[in-house]
Order: sequence, then C-alpha cells, then structure tokens
Amino acid sequence: MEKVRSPKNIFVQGPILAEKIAQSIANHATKTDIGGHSIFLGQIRADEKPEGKVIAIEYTCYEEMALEKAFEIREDIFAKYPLTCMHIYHSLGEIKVGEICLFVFTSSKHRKAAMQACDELVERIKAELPIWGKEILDSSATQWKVNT
Amino acid sequence: MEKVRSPKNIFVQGPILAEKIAQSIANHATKTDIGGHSIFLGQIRADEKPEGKVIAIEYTCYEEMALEKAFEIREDIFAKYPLTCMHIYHSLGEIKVGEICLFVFTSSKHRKAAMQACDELVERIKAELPIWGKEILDSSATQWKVNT
Amino acid sequence: MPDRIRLKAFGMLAEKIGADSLEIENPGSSETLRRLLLEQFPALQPLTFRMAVDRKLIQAETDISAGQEIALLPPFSGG
Amino acid sequence: MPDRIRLKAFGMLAEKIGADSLEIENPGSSETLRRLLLEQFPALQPLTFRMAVDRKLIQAETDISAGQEIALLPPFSGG
Repeated sequence: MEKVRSPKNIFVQGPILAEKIAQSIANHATKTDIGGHSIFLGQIRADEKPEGKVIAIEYTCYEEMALEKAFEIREDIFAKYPLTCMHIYHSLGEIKVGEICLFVFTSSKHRKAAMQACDELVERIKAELPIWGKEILDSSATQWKVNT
Repeated sequence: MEKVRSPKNIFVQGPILAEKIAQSIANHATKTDIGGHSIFLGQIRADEKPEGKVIAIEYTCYEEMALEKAFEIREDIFAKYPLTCMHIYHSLGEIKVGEICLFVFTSSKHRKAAMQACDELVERIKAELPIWGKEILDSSATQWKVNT
Repeated sequence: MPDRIRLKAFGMLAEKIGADSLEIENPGSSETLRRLLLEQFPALQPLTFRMAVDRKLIQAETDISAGQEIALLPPFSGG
Repeated sequence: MPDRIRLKAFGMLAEKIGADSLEIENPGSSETLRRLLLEQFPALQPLTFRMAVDRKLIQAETDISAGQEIALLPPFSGG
C-alpha cells in the first residue's frame, strides 16, 4: 500500500539539539521492522579564514522552493531505496561553532539501504536546496559560505 | 602529533539508550574542528521465522578477542580516514525488539571521511568481531542468528 | 492587469542589490531580465547566479509571464 | 607442567558441547584437535566453525603449545 506524502517543514529555528535527536531515535522503538538507522549530523566548524575565525553561520533560505525541492528529493529517495522512515532537519538563523545545523535520519529493514539513502540525501540537500550560509568571523566580518 | 591509543571496552550490558547517544553527540560540541558526524544504529527486528516471531536477541561474545580485534579495526580505520573521533558500542545480554544493540559514531572535518569510515566500521564489526546473537522467539524457542 | 513580476533575491545577491524583494516591469524573458539586472546593479557582474521561475530552477532562456515569481539564487551553501 | 590446553566454546558450539570451557590434553595441532572434537561430539559434525589460538583466528593448520588458549568459534553474528 502506497502512503501519500505531502511536503513537510524541514526547517528548525536555531541549532538542532541532542535531545531532539534522542527523541527522534526513541520514536522509532515501536517500528519493529527496522533493523538499521543511519544518521548524518552537520556541525559548525571554527574554520580559520584570512579575515578571521568562524564563530557562527547564519542560515537563510528560499523557503517555498526549498520545501518543494526537499519533497521531490524525499520522493526520489523513497522510490529508490526500501526505507521505513526518512527525516530531514536543517537549521535557520545563527548557529554557533560546535552546534548542529543539519540532521538527516534514514531507517530500513537492512542496513545498506539506510546508509546509501542517507549519503545520497546529504549530497542532494547540499547541492539542490536553496539555502545560504553566511559565516560570521571573530573579526566581526562576514563572508558567504561556499560548499565544496 | 600521534595519539597513542589502547584497547577500550566496546561492550554495554543491555540496550543502548537514546540518552546515551544524545550524551555522546553533545560531548562533541567542544570539538570545533568537526564538520560532520556519521552514526549507525542497529535495532532489533521482529522477524517472522517458521518457528515464531523474534521478540529479543541475546548477545554473547569472546570478550578478550573481541576487544583486541576491535582495537585493530579502530587503528586500521584511523589510519585510512582523517577522523577526529570514533566510538563503537555493542550490547551484550538480552535486547528486546525495537531496542538498539549497536552504536557506531564517526566524526571528521569533512563529511565523506566520517560516512565512509562509519560504513566500513559496521561491515567489519559484523564480519570480524566474535559476537553471537541468539534469537528468542515468541514460541519460547531459540535459534542462532545468521548474519547475511 | 499591469505586466509586472515579483523578483526575490537571496544571500549575497540580496546584499548587493540592497533588497530581498523587488517588483518590476516584466522584461519578457530570463535573459533580458539578467541583462537589465547587470546594467542596473553593476555589483552583480562578477557574481554567479541562477534563476528560478515559480520556484523551479531554469536551465535555459525562459519566457516570463506577468504575475510569476522570479528568484535570483547565488550558489547554494546549506548543510 | 602437564601438556594441557584450555578450550573455550561459544554460541551454538557451547550448546552442542554442553560446556563453554574445557581443559584437555594438548593434541599438538589444530587439525588433530578438530578431528578429536568431531569424534567426541558428533553433534558438531554438521556445523561450520573456525578456531582461534591465543585470540587470533587461524587460517591454516597450526601447531598448539601447552598453555595456549584455543577457542571454537561459530560464524559471527554481531550487530
């Protein structure tokens, strides 16, 4: 039976807290057809730049387009891998170094589908979602983040 | 500077709790050279067998050999990938369906190293650590788990 | 109905333009719009950007109709 | 010192042998030990197992010395 899915909000104001991740994991204890979970977390790094050290990244997005695109990516990944669950959360606003800004969570009966889907989701989120990070430096300068 | 590492205990009596995972994630907030974390969680599945439905798995191990081997695997993976941190926890004793029995956690500056190292660790843990799971069925029968 | 379009700008482009939203006369196509923008905002000239029409990224020159939402998108850097 | 070895059995092998630890006379080599075990415990005959000597998996016939720890290992099923 196909479940009809609709776009979900993936955005969280501020950092993603460890307690939220724990709650999300615990919520899956009743899904006893799951054998493996794969999680990716993006954390803000204190990169050294010529103009100063990164102390935070401020994220903005084109929300309507990002949610439509995230929905399209979700549908593609659900069609490609036999997943039980998939969750995507991305922070908006100012996220300090050491804090979590991205939480991708996939679950499946056998581990490989969850792992491959998680990797592919992270790649597609970084390449295809209209989200921008402005690095805030300890010199008070700012510069726009470039994904490599 | 090379850090000298020594064998660590990877075994946990009973299930791995979501709070422990959250604590482990939160402990990395001070490591501001980390850009990505990859986590794999193994969860006990309620598989249907001809003799009954799995309700728990009881794990035993050859502890001294498992810890030596886990140390060797850790060293190999640290040599192969530029990781900041690596953590492995495996449950012993009876773990019920829906509970977590394996927690593998890798962190690195850039995401790919963490993801690839996590995948490789899970494969090697399953293939090379002397750990055995006995499936306990709802018919009270038991049977030895076979990794596929 | 006047032939106008809504223009949204994001990230570095919004900074250079000095606004994150504009309403302008419909230039009729994405390439005409790009030329007009580079004339009006020379600070955009060294920058790479793509456009979305009604929240879909466009890959080639695209006609623009009145009432459509056009977005100016610098390279994405989420995650 | 008597020429004896310690034998550990795990998982399904411990169940079939009825013990998880035995002390026996040193058979001298891993293949001789395997033959002796299959004779003494016919229930092991259909099973696949490997051996470790002093916590290292052996890949080929290996000499066994007094005092060594020999382990009988069914296929691993951790994770």
